[in-house]
Amino acid sequence: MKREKPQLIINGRRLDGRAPQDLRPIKIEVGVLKNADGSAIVEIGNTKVLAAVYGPREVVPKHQEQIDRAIIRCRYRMLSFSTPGERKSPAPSRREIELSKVIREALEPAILSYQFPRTAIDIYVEVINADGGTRTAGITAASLALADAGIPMLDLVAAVAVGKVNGVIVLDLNEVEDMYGEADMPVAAMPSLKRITMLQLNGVLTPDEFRQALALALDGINRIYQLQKDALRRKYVEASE
Amino acid sequence: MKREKPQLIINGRRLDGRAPQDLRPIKIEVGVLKNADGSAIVEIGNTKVLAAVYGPREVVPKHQEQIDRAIIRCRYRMLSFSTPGERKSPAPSRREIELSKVIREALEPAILSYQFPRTAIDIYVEVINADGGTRTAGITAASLALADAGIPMLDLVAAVAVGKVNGVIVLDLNEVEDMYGEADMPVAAMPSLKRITMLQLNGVLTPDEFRQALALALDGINRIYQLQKDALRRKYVEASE
Amino acid sequence: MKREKPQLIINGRRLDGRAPQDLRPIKIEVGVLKNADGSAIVEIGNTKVLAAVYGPREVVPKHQEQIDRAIIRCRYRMLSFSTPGERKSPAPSRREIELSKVIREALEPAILSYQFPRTAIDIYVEVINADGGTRTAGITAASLALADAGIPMLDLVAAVAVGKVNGVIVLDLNEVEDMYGEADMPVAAMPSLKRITMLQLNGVLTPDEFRQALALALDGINRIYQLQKDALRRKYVEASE
Amino acid sequence: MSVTPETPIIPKVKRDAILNVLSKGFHIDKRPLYSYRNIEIVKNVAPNADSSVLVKLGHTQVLAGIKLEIGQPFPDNPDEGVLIVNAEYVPAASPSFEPGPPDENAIELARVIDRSLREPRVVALDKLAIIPGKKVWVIWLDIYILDHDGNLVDASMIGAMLALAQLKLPRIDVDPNTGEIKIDKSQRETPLPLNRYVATVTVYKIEDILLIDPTAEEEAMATASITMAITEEGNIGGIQKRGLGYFEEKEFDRIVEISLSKGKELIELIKQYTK
Amino acid sequence: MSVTPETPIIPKVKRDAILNVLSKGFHIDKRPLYSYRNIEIVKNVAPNADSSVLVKLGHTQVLAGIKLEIGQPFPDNPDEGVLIVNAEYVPAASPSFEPGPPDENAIELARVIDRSLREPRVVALDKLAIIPGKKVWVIWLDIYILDHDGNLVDASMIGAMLALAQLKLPRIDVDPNTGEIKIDKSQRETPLPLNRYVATVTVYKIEDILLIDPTAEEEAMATASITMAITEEGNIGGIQKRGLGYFEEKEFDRIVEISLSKGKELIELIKQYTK
Amino acid sequence: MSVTPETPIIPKVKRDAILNVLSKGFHIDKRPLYSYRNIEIVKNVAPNADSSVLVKLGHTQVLAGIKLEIGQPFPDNPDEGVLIVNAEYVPAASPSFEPGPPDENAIELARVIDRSLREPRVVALDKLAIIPGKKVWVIWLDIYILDHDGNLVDASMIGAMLALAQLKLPRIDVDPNTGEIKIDKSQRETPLPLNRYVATVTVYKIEDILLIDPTAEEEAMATASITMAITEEGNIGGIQKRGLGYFEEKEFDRIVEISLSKGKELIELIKQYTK
Repeated sequence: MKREKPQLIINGRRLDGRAPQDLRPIKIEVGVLKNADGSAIVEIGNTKVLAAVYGPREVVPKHQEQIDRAIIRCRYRMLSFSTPGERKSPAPSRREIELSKVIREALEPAILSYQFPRTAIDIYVEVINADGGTRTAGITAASLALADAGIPMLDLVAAVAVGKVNGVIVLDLNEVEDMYGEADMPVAAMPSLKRITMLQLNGVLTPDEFRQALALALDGINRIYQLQKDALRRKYVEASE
Repeated sequence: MKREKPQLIINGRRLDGRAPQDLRPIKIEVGVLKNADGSAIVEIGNTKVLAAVYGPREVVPKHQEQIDRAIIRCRYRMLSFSTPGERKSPAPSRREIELSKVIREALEPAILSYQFPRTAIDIYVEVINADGGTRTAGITAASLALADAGIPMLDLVAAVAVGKVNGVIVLDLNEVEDMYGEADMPVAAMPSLKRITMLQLNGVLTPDEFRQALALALDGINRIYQLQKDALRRKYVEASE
Repeated sequence: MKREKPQLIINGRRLDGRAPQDLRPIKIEVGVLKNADGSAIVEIGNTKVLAAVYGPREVVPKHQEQIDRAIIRCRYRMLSFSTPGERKSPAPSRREIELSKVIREALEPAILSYQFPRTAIDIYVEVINADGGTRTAGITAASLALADAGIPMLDLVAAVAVGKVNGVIVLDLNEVEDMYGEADMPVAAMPSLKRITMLQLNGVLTPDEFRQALALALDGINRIYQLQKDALRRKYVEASE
Repeated sequence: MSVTPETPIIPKVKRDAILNVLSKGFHIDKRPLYSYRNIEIVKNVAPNADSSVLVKLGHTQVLAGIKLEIGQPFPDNPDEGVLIVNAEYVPAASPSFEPGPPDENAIELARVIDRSLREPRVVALDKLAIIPGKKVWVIWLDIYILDHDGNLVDASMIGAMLALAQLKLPRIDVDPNTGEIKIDKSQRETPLPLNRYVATVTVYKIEDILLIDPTAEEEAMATASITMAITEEGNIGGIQKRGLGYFEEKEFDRIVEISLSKGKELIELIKQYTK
Repeated sequence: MSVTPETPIIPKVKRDAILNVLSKGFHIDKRPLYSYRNIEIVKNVAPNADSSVLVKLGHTQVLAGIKLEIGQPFPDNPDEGVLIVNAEYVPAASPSFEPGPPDENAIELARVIDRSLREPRVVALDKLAIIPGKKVWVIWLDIYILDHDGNLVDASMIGAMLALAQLKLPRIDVDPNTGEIKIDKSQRETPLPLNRYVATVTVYKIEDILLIDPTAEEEAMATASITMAITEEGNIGGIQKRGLGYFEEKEFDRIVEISLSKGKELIELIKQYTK
Repeated sequence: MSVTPETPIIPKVKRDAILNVLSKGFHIDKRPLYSYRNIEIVKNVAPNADSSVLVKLGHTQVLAGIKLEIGQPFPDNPDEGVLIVNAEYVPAASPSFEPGPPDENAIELARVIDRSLREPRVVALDKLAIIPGKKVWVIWLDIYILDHDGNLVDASMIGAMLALAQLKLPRIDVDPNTGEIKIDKSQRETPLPLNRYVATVTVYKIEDILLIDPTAEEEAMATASITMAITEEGNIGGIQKRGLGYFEEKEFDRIVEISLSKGKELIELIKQYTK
């Protein structure tokens, strides 16, 4: 977090006009690619993330295979022009390597991997435009792409970040709030099972603020969950028309 | 192509004294290495290229194997001191990666790959000195190395570049003509079958110029083809003496 | 070797007070890691090297396997903060790649590799602090780690460098003597069999100086050999107490 | 090493069916052999890019985006801006694409697009010097193949051309004292100076049949292809033959004819979308 | 690609035995579930480092070392020093670690340590500028896992914290004419300026049991873990959930409680060793 | 990781036959054990190099070439030029060589050549400063093994030595105002200043037999080798033992004797070719 903190909340409103507990506008589309077994695009504010899933399929290289379960492979990646500022180098950054793991581990608890021994389920998360919340949008999109691919899951996984900005706990940080805020806490959960599958905190919170932030995140996750289900229903209805 | 175009043709003659339709002096030697199954050196003007072939041999790594044919593997590479100017970094450049593919695809149509299932034929093209036309000299040399290795082919492949220099269509560009000319068009063909296996154009030609250039290239290819056959005959005769 | 040679021997004594034929103080500990099959730390002066051994174990990747013997795999590496001056990049340097080979070849003649076909014996040499003689300390430590792992050997391998400093042949060069001396000659041997398994020379010696240096090295190696045996005995006694 | 790719296995029944349709002059989706699929353009898909466009050519999807930076010119062209083209086959785009740095196919694609822009001088690089010899505009053009249903080069070239044509240069201020240059991306006025439009037309060969814009299924049956970059003026600004097969000398008249006519068509289309 | 790791196979008998002990409130080595193993600290193990420390947490061994250099600040923080954290799982440390560049586990470890230092502003980076905007202290903190017997994050954080707390800045002389800066490492006076101490506490979950500081054997049975960085002041300065499993919402009160109390304990310990 | 190489399989009949010949004091090609094969030198094979030479030692072929650049000196030797030696085993040279960056064998070869040149100060690097402390000659010496029929080190060293001895420095002009240095490669006058000539002699051990210059077939039977760099003055300027085997203490008198005598021979030969 940087030192110079611009005023990000004025008269109880954030710079983009939202109240602290508001999500940004969300647009979800499922089944956007022809070749992938499953795919989805999630837009939340100016953040736009594409997720694609292949599998269960044969494991290459073979030595990665596990005899009792499907392996999950996941890559999170930012396209070179997706970020503000200079062109991002296409070489995987340490951040991208970490987030690929974090996203995989956010999804693993939901996937019924033991139904598909000796196979791989590949998840590709491509960030098309980054304006805060790309990992959480990526998880939300990837879980839909898994559903679109027909992979059995205990529940969808939905995700959103909460944070602390000018001393206020707020939902769904955008890039400016993430950069100049005091804390950023991305959370993922299987909403109907109340299981938290991802939790990170960058920044400092008191124990009380942490509890408050976690509650707000779960509330936001429930709202996103409804949109996920709508999007799947929409695709199903369209397909069966 | 650069903007400052020096006068490259004066009184119908090129800077090295050639007429537009002239090839540079060519020297071909077949069977120049002990270990390789086949090898050849082609010198054309100051360009000097060594090609070596191993195979058909076992495929390592095994997963590259194809059950119904031999795979062709090809690497085109410039030695670090082969170019004018600074030392060339030994890391494969994007140009070298592209040309490895282009040379492979120039040779593939000639090789009877289906006679050797589950094997590999490896072609190494090493540019010792680069003065224009290294890819075409590489194809000419590689096709001889394949013949020297006893790999059955429909025909030899011979190659040469044509181009446009000071508005004139010329055969067999050297480095200066390539650098300052208006267009450079390398062509490879199986001469006796009139099949074109490689064609690239860097630069701009009118449709008429293109047809004229292609005809001149095929004429040059036929002349090189004769020299290839002479070189093979020479080696065969020497060997049987 | 650098040109400015400071006075390194004054009144027959080296800068650290040693006579030419003196070793630095040596501390050896065997069995310092829980997970490794064998391990040892060797300190000689301010040089400190950790060696760990795993094996004989299954060979991954499988294609490295040899049907009639164990393969030895060895990596010599300097930790990023182990050297004087700037932080060492963690990418393997050409020096580290060479020394990994040199250390492996110093140990190979002692290991009864043919008793364990189709397996691998892995040796990791980690330089914790570098003050001259890291490769020789690494060999001394690795041979103890092999013994600690129960790998059968013809003999232990012990190693030390000799050199020429201000015209004098000296034993066990430290960093300053290595840097400013006229020659540095690391030697490894199986002491009881009088077999020399490693020999390098950086610098210039007359044939006579070479013979003198080699003799001094073998003398030092014998002294280190006694310390190796003591350390093993100590561990064995402690373990059986 | 460049390695012979695995040949996709096409069942004989299907192969014969496709050949049958093609021999009647139609694609398997009923288009005539020399007509492109429906082209859909979505502009500004990545607002953080200086220019971006999504091209859908049938089910093929290509995302082209540009980042502008200020950098140094190449020493041999000190007074010109710099254009750098990269391409990547995103693993989402096909079950056969793998994650990792661009392979030879992606590198070849990028280099063919690069030459098709560079040789006919599409971008007026000579107008992109800021401080001649020292500071120039650097255009990073990145092409991502998102969904592969055939004919990637032509789709990529449409994306590249549109991304360039849409690009507006941001305002820059050169501090006269320090010489430092600041970009103000909130202000964009000047369109990128272009000399001409170019399109590529790739002619594929399946058995003896020449055709354009195949689907992935058709493309898998092609033995070779030839890409021609066609300029507004009707010239050929670049050629690349690809594939394990060959072309016969006599086929070139037809190839040039098709390329010139379809190239003109594509350029018209690109110009319409540019407005 | 991040790939599901191989699950270590634990025989059912052993598994049951461990669960039985854990369910009674004890680790397999008889400690209570919420107590750390014995911690041993060896200072200055690598004299060529500017600071170094070996941490033994039970049989887990971690070596942390620092190299100081003078370098350029990051453009967005021109007046601050630079802290760079790297971690490596040395192949000596476990039969399952392989030589090579840091994998995702090592990268995640380094980034968790980095954030646990950076977000609570442990190091007063604002006091590490030498020539503001141009020359600052660069702290390279490297963490090597030498022996893996569980709970690597907490052990690494103790090592990182101690290596920083022990570090004394060498004297520097700035040549007023050339502006060149010379470091005189023989003279060390000023301790590195720190704002506060921080420790991480990692809570692991085995079936429904929460515990800290597992051995490698226990850790292999955990489905998930959550690391909290705890500051001197009792705040949470970073969180990272890891593993294939999940936590339930209701478990968090307990996790926070454990982390705060054990974090305080560890900070006391670190402070003692710093004296 | 350095890994035990695969041992080439030599049929027992052949092995016995070779041993039989060797034990009589001859190579399989009928030379005495301590004589080199025929050496053929082709100069200036790569005119774009600043110096190049092809060395044929029997069927072994090594191509050595030099590129000169102007660059910065090493900080610890500000007044000296820079010599950088690289080596590559071209995959054309042997069925067992693979394409890719230099492996440990190529790196060791390059480093042995480098030390054999550097330690006896073959090149007078102190005469290669252009602007002391700032600009010096950088000599890139690249060695390519084109055909491997044994004894690569000695062949490479002959190539390295000849490439250096043939090299003429191009004229340079230092612009007094800008300080820019221009190389005029069309004008070459000054030979590279050398202090002395050096050759390496590699003694191989097959069973108990010592020999030099083996063919690849013989070399595959050697358990160890020792390379000694011999200077004009008869000193030893570098040593490297290689291979899975060992030497006995008592063998060294003989090894030194052979190396001194054959080294002298090779230096004579190199000098002849230099004229």
